[in-house]
Amino acid sequence: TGEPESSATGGSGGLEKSALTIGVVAVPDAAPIQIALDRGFFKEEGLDVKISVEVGGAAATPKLVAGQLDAMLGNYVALFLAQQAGAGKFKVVADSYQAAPDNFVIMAKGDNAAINTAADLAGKKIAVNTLNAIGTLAVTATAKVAGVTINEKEQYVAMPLPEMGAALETGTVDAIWVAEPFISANAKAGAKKVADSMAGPLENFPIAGWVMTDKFTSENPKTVAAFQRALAKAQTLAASDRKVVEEALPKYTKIDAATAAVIALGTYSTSLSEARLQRVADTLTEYGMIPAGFDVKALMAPAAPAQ
Amino acid sequence: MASRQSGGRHVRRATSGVLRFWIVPVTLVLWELLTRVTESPYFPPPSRIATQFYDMWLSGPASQLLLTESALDTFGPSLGRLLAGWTIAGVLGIALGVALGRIRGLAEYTDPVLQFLRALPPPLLVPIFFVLFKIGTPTQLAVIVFGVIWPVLVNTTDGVRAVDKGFLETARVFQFSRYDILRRVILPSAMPKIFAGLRLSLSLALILMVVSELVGSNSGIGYSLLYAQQSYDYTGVWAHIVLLGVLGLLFNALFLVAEGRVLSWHANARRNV
Amino acid sequence: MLELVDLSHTYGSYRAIDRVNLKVAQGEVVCIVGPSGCGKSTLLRSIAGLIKPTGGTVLLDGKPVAGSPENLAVVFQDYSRSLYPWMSALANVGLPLRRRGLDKKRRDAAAMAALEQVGLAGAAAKYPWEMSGGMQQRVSIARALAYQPKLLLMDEPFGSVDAQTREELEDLTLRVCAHHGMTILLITHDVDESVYVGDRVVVLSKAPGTVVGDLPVQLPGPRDQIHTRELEAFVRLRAEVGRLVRGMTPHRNTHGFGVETR
Amino acid sequence: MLELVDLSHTYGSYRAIDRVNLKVAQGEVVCIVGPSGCGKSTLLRSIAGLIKPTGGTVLLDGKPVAGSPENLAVVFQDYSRSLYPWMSALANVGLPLRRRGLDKKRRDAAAMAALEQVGLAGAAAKYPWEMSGGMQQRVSIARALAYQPKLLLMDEPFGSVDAQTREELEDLTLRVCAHHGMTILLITHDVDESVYVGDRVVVLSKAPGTVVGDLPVQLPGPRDQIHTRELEAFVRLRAEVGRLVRGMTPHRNTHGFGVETR
Amino acid sequence: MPKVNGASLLRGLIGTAGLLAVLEAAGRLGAWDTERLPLVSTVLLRAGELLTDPEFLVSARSSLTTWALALLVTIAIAVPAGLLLGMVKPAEMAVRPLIEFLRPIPSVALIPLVILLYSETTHMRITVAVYAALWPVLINTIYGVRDVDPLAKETLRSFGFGPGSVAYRVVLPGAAPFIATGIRLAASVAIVLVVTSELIAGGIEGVGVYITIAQSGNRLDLMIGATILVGLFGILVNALLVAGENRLFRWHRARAGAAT
Ligand SMILES: Nc1ncnc2c1ncn2[C@@H]1O[C@H](COP(=O)(O)OP(=O)(O)OP(=O)(O)O)[C@@H](O)[C@H]1O
Ligand SMILES: Nc1ncnc2c1ncn2[C@@H]1O[C@H](COP(=O)(O)OP(=O)(O)OP(=O)(O)O)[C@@H](O)[C@H]1O
Ligand SMILES: [Mg+2]
Ligand SMILES: [Mg+2]
Repeated sequence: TGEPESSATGGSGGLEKSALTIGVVAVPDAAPIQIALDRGFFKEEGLDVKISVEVGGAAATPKLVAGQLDAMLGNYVALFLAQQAGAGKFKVVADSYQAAPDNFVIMAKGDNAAINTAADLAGKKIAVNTLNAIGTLAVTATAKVAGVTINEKEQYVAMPLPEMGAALETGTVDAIWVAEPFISANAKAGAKKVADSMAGPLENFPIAGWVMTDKFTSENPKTVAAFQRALAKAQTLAASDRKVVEEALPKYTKIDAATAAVIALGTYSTSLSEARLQRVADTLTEYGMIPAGFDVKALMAPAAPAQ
Repeated sequence: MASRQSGGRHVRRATSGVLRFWIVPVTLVLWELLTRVTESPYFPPPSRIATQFYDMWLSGPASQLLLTESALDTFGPSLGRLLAGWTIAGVLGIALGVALGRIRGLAEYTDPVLQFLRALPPPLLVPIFFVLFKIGTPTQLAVIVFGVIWPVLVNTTDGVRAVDKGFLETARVFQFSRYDILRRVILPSAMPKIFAGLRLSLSLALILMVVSELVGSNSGIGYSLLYAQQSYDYTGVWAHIVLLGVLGLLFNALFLVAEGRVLSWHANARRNV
Repeated sequence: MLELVDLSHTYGSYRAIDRVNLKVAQGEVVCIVGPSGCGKSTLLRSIAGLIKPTGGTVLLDGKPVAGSPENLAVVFQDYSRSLYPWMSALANVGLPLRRRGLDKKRRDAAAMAALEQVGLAGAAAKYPWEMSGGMQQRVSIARALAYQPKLLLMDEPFGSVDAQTREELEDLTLRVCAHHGMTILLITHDVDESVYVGDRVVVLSKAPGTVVGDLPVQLPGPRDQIHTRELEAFVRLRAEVGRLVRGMTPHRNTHGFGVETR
Repeated sequence: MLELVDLSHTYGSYRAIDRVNLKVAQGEVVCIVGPSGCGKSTLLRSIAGLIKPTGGTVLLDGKPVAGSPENLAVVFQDYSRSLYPWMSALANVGLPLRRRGLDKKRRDAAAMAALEQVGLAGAAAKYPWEMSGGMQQRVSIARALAYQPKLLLMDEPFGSVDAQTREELEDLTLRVCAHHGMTILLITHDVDESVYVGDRVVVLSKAPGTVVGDLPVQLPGPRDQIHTRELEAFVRLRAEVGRLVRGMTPHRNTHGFGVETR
Repeated sequence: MPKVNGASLLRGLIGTAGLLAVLEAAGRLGAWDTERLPLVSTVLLRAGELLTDPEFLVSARSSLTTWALALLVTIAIAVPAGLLLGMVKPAEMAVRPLIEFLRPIPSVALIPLVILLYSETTHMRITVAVYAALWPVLINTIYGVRDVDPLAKETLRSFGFGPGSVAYRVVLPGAAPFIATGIRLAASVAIVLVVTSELIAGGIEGVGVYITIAQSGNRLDLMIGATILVGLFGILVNALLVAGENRLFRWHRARAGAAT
């Protein structure tokens, strides 16, 4: 959105485009953008940034391609699959978030004696928020470590996070894969943790990064650089001070301050590394989600020149 | 003489068939050309969609009418729920619509609630249905019924209210029983409008079938569509779109046959001779 | 059997009939004549319980009626809107007979007989929209006669048929009515007809309609289209009714309507 | 001006009119009479181009017509259905005048004048459903007259009004017609009326209708409701037309209809 | 269309209040888990609060604008098309396969594809809403056109009016009650689809976006509160449309038998 503005407003000299619409999913991963907005990092770079709330990576990708979004916070699994499917040519302009323990948890009904560990997931119905994304990958990997092979088409059921509790309660599904604040909410309602899906093979797994189209990055190098610089400051702040994140969360989500103070947060990254992206590609290949030989380099945008 | 006549009729029927469906090949050719020129991965050419369609669903054995296992597994439950949902919505919608149209007090007491419900997006109701109806199929049926009942209800209510005064006065004067008034005066007279509603809701039922399978389901056409969508399999998505369109065509054709029978008086009475 | 006491009706602020008083005895045939728009149909609809008169009462066998009286049949002026287009002529005529508790076969037989009587045996399977105006009107008459009501209200029932058919229908109505002891209220524009058919002719004034004449018709013997109409009493009565109606026609002095021609 | 050559029409397999031949000269008033259901309305609708006759041709000024002829007005038998319920009487009458390229003011004035002529000046603002049957019929007549067509087709136009209004409308029609040189085809059930109004009376047989009589009406001087009807020529013609129509009525021998009464 | 007056309004309120009371009681008596589905009173309270929440109001205004535009576009397309298809039988026969093919395609399947056609989110939303709202108006218009009394059309034709005039002066008003029913259906379908497209495709503003955000915090009360306001808007729109119909179609009501 927004008509391209040729002249820059800030002092950074000739941005190709200064008004940006950034798509984010309302989860903790996106905190840096709110921080950057609040602290005026974008303004300093002459950028006028608007947040567009997205439901998920698969839905936001076409918007990026069509130009309704200039950048988005994309989860890597969805992004790699989209790139692989030829749904567009994308660039990761910055890394954002990686998993920490207990970020994403597999839960079951508290009084369900049949499911206690990941090994009990054989043949069970498991709710995830999106098919073919980080959720299915995490659950499949966790189960595999426990010696169980998940039949993706039979066992995974897609549903929005808030509805999973009721589905668990009524027996529509046997297990759910949830993040905060739903972990706390379900625990309160009597669900028990079965496994941390971000342990073992997925420990510290890269979750999300800031994505633009190849076309946009090549046509607007200065804008991209300005965006990267502003974001980098925010990422650093988020990585170093949990309080900053806790303050930002209630502003773009409905996670209240009290919840924000206690939930398990992942790690905010401060730099983009090809090795980390390669790890995502390797894992996806291992689970048959993309063929071997996926070109990670094609996804890498040049890092921002220091100002 | 007789045979020549019937031969002529065959020819005429064949030409009218051609005239009727000319738009199909024309659209297909245009579509193919357009997609081949633009070459967008999101808009594959229809020939490719057809191939995938065939591979997924139509390459089965002749004993299964060429349907593949996956087609049988996917279509069966979905279409079952669709027809069940549509039937329930049709019966409920007509019954409620007649009651609302004829019983003034009832309409006044319930109108706001109904108008309220009508404006609620079904996707937002799914969580509520989840809590109220528990598990799978009942929830899905509830979603379908809730989504498709409105055209029938609104059209029936309006149709029943609009019965010509002359017709009703005749019924009153001759003291028809309530049943006869309903069965032989009100319903036939409102039938054109009721059928408009039923026809609208039939294709809506296909849509709601898909919507109901997007959440909390791991089978059916809706799930299969979601899976294709979330795997960035755009040709697959299009195959589903085509499938829904073809099913819609099919249902509509059957529906029009039924309507032709019930409403033949109407078509003839309204024809300019 | 039927009594109207000070019957009035006002549409919005327009007064259509004004304190009409009328008594009709069991078995009587009363014809109502009056200028166009004087409230005849309004009167009939009030009796049939189709509109709630804004003043006065309708008594039937001494009891005030609310809603449509039992055992009533009506032939509407707008016959085309009172036949159901989704039913054949036979079904239209047979429908009210369901109230009589007849099974389908007997209903069809009775309906067929009635259609035959109005000369439509060949059109029983036709739908209303396949019939000419006069045929539709006759179906409507057949429906009323087949029902054998105690009270029959007819609003210009013979307006759309040729003279001969009209005479035959008049006779048919009188015959059926006498046979079953029906009471008839018949609205007509034809002064001749009113005198020929009626035991009494009631003349309404221009709108708002009130009763300005109530003439008993005393003609000797069974009526007959040719001889009755030649009777001196008939001619005299006809002239009298004609004078009364003419005196009441509104147009003459108000709009200069038709002035040139006379 | 108007010529029908072997005009036939068949509904499905039902033959309604059968090779009707008729010539009507410019300015002539031709009345058509015939038994109910004999195909009079069908004939009229064929001429108006509303149904495509299955056989024969309609020639207007020597040219075959397809569709509705120019400069035509029709008063339909089912007048209540031909008025638009969403328009007042004035608007209904004024609507066709748009074809005449008049602006709103002139249209309203012309419509109002026509309504006045039929005695409905006071009802101009009423909607059709607020009017009595006779009033609706008069609106329909006013609409046709206001349009001042060259050819006017009328299907039992005076059936729903009282005798006096009927006479006035007859005279009005003749007057307006003579003034504008209209040609009129008028269907009626009233033999008296056909002789009084027509320059010629055409008698149709029972269905399928064919022409069985075509009688020129030669009456002296301007017509007048009282004197004309007393003329010996009038009485003789009336009797002749009556005989022709009666001879053609189908019911007598086929269904035993009305046998008892005579 | 019952006439709207004080008494009928009151009855509507009584009916609504009664239902709400029953639901509240059911919730309190434990008919469902109030953790998962809040009490009616809680939700109503939230809905009330939302009306003063500037964040929600901005979203509501955006959705409203989108809805109004979508409804206008729908009417502008569907009514003329319906008139044409209803009056010209060969045209209807020719495009029927296309229409029947397109009608059952769900917007959820189309949204990702429609997104690609627009660089403006609002345009995408309008397209999605129009796509779904079109059909009720179109189908009802076609049926309405067929229901017009042929004699009414013949009358005008006999006066020498062409097909255009007949369409405009007789068919349109004659079919108007049917069309109005279609528009009333379309109005709520458009509400549903504007919100759905916001829910599915996200965006900067919109009630659906607000609900997505509420979802992120597991705030069922806010989600349902916003949903309730959507429904209330539906009541309002319907009431306005019915009032409009009552004014416009007095003739239609007069000819129709009143409800008993
Ligand atoms: N639409 C139709 N379909 C089939 N048959 C029809 C149709 N319209 C008329 N008919 C038949 O054609 C015949 C002639 O009808 P038409 O309306 O022309 O008669 P008419 O002379 O005008 O009679 P009336 O004086 O009663 O109005 C009738 O027997 C009627 O049943
Ligand atoms: N629904 C209505 N609303 C308003 N006015 C009406 C309504 N129905 C009838 N009227 C008026 O009441 C008066 C009497 O109408 P009514 O139909 O009773 O006349 P009528 O005597 O039957 O006339 P006709 O012989 O022409 O049928 C007329 O002036 C008419 O305009
Ligand atoms: Mg009357
Ligand atoms: Mg006729």
